[in-house]
Amino acid sequence: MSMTVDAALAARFGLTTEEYGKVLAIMGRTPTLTELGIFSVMWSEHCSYKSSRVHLRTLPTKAPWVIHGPGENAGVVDIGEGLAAIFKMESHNHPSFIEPYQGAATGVGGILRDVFTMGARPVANLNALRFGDPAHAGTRRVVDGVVRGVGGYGNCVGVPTVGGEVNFHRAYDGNPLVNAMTVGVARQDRIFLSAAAGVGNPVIYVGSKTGRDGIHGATMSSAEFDENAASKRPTVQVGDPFTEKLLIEACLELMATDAIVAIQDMGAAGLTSSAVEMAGKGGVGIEMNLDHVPQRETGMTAYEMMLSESQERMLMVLKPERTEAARAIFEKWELDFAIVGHLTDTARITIVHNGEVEADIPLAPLADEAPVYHRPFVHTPKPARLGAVADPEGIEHALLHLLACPDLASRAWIWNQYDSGVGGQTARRPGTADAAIVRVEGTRRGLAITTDCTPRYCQADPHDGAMQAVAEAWRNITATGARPLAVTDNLNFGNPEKPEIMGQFADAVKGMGEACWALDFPVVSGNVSLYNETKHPNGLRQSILPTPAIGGLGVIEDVTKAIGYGMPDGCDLVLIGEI
Amino acid sequence: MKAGIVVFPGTNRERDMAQALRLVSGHEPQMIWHRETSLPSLDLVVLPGGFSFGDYLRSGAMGAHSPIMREVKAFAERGGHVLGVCNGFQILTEAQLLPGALLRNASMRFLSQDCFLKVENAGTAFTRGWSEGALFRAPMAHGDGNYNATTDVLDRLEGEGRVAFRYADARGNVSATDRRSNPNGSLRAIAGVLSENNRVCGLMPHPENLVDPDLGATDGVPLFKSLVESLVA
Amino acid sequence: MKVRVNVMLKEGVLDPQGKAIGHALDVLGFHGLGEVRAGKLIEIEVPAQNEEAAVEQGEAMARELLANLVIEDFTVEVVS
Amino acid sequence: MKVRVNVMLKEGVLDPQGKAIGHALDVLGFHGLGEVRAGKLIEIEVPAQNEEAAVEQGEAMARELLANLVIEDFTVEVVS
Ligand SMILES: Nc1ncnc2c1ncn2[C@@H]1O[C@H](COP(=O)(O)OP(=O)(O)O)[C@@H](O)[C@H]1O
Repeated sequence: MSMTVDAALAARFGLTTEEYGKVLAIMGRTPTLTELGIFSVMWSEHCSYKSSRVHLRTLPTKAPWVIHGPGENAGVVDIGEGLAAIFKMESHNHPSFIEPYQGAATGVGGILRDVFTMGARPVANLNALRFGDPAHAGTRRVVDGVVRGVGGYGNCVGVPTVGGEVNFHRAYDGNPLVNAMTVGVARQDRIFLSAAAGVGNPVIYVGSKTGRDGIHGATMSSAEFDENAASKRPTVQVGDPFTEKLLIEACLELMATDAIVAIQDMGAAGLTSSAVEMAGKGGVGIEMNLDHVPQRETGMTAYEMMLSESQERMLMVLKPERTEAARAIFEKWELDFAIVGHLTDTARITIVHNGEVEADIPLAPLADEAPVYHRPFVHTPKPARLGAVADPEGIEHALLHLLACPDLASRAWIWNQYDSGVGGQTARRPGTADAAIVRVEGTRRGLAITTDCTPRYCQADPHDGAMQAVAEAWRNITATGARPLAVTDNLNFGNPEKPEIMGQFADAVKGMGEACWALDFPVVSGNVSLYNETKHPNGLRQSILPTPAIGGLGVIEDVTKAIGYGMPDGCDLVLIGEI
Repeated sequence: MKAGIVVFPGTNRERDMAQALRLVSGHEPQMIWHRETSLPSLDLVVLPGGFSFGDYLRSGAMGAHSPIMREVKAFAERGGHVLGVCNGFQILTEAQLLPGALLRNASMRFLSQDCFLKVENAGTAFTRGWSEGALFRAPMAHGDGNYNATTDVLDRLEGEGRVAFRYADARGNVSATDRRSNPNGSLRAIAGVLSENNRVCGLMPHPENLVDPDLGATDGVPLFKSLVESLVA
Repeated sequence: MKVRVNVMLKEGVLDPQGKAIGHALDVLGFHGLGEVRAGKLIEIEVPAQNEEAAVEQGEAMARELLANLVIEDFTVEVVS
Repeated sequence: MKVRVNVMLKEGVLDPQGKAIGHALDVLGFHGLGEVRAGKLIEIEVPAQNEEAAVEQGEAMARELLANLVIEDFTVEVVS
């Protein structure tokens, strides 16, 4: 494709005419290709939350036990004894449709980095999955690949996968949902943030080398799926859990020292978003020379390096006098370590490659003038009340029918492929309690963790369905004897430019917020995935069911008191609540 | 008992193993980095589970070539006790400290589930805490646990009492062809084997994950109790 | 007839296996190696009358199952 | 020079992967297949002056690391 920078290329990068106009105004000239790439990923739905931000602002995010709410790489809550749980959920929906194994695997890798980048050792993974109709031709491939991918990555890095959920519905035939959640534990006095500081401090790149993986992944994951999805395939990223494991250990080893000023993983839009966010949050400038970036392929351009989504990489700002000690740690773990730039007082991001300035953008307008949309929406009509339910088959048949239905049948075939015990702290594994329980190493406390959402409730009534998802997460935690603390979420919806989809989104966020307020169960992190729909060959676009997945976390002071759902002989069954 | 745990890049059950050794022996084990070229004075060397070097070529193949393995071999030749669990077992076979090889599970899938092990030889430092034929539960978590060796080797192992553990069902019945009790497809349902001098032992399942009463089960304790009783000088 | 299907990751796709193997070989003393790439091979007895048909069958199987064309390339050869 | 090391399970060692692939191919409609065996191939750029030396290097690497001779056989060929 032609790479001359103009409105047409901007449109192909996913920027609207108005957005491109803003770019021109900020730059005062035609941007370079690399600059256009940076704007397009930073202003993508994925990175800028431009359709969702106005709604997300309404969610409760504070409580006395919340240490960091949304805005950091993951949410942080106080779990007692000077410790904190750090957790978040993130989607990898589109990549998992294109290449189920690698899509799911790199999804797990990405959420792990969000958590250990803050200083936490990851102690639990969960996965909330939605697949197409089991009878649909493509479903088997996706289910098999996704489950293998989640397991392949999590098992190798040695983080136990302790829970999750699975639904099947034809609305997900061409657009499965893979939402991965990681929980980590850190000392409260050793939590690492991403705001850079200290003009002149070195900017360090660590981890794997950069290749041409997933260029424009961030804009692609915001673009609707269509039958051309196949042609986007070369952008698939391959995960390397072994390198991630080394990265976890090396980062935690470095974090035990006082070398780090700021740290950020390279997620969607890799170097671009990590550099922009670190410098932007810290109110400083950043200059990077891409000649120093460890590269896997030859002849990479600045544009390619800035947009690459190669996995298992991190960017850090170090105290200059600690740089060599840090290098020794990364060399011990046989990871790349390169000084790629330094902080400046220009409040700009400046990218140099082969002696040329390839990008030079003022950071404040890049962030402040990012588009925010109040998209029009219409509410989902309230469903009619259910009348009397006919009983055509008798209660025994109905029960068998329910037990055999894909949404209720045993999930053992999934969790038997996930190592749920590694780490030696798993007190309640999948299939044994309403929430998984993982003991906090060195204490008697446990974390109770669950993911919940019933998409067909949300389809019928997005507001009440989302409330119900929060309430279910809360109930699952309390049912084990733990005290619910906070939630993370993964809001998966269709195309926000359609008023009825935007209505689902707005109402679901409202319902979630109301439930969280009522239960004192704040939202401390989350992720939004929009444009989840499939274009069929006949031109019809089908949206997924509205799926606001909730990840809940609670704490129990003594794991030996945790309650599961196995019923020992000789017990009585008691029903509590209204019938 | 002075125990050392070898840590390879990609090892991930070293903390589990340390917790078990600490709990049962009361002593903190030493962590030994794979690039070390000498071992401290130890009663027991443990190779824990994980994915050494990603297990990208064959499970345990690259780990077996790490510098520390020369020392582990010398330690074994001097009559030292070596325990390999899961990836540790795979490394011991790749390093030819134990016979046979561990192939991909017959189901071609990673298996994470509880299994039952039958103690076939209760006369070793690893097993004397059990009686012969005892049955215990242990979680397995592996993709390559399908024990394989030539018929000659298998016959020899059996003849010399070097099959330490076999997979069994909850009542103790052993059947190599029963995929429920022997899910990875191991020949003769072998789950763990011993070296000629009975001082090197490898097994696939994870007794170290069942030692803490606070986590609900203690089925793996006898392994560590046996070692402590045998090796405390 | 027996065909062999060789499956390799596409150029440019990260090959963690090849990377790790190359590294291990270097540690073992095989220095100066260039790129190392890992792949799969599958040998199949096919019911074909001639080489052409055998290769065609091999290719069809590779496309349908043996190779993941999103990230992998394949070649087919007759071995006997 | 580039060598290719082909690693296969020895005759007589059960090959669960080959068996699974054969079964999957049959389900996909490829009937009448005989034995299916799965192996690995590793391509390596070696610093050799001639084919003989390249093959020798490939064999040394196979013996040391790439193949587990307890269960696997290998062959080495020069590919370019
Ligand atoms: N994708 C998955 N990964 C791991 N565990 C899962 C997954 N899906 C379901 N589970 C586990 O299976 C059990 C039953 O799941 P589910 O029917 O959703 O439970 P509930 O309705 O009690 O929340 C739970 O322990 C859950 O964590």
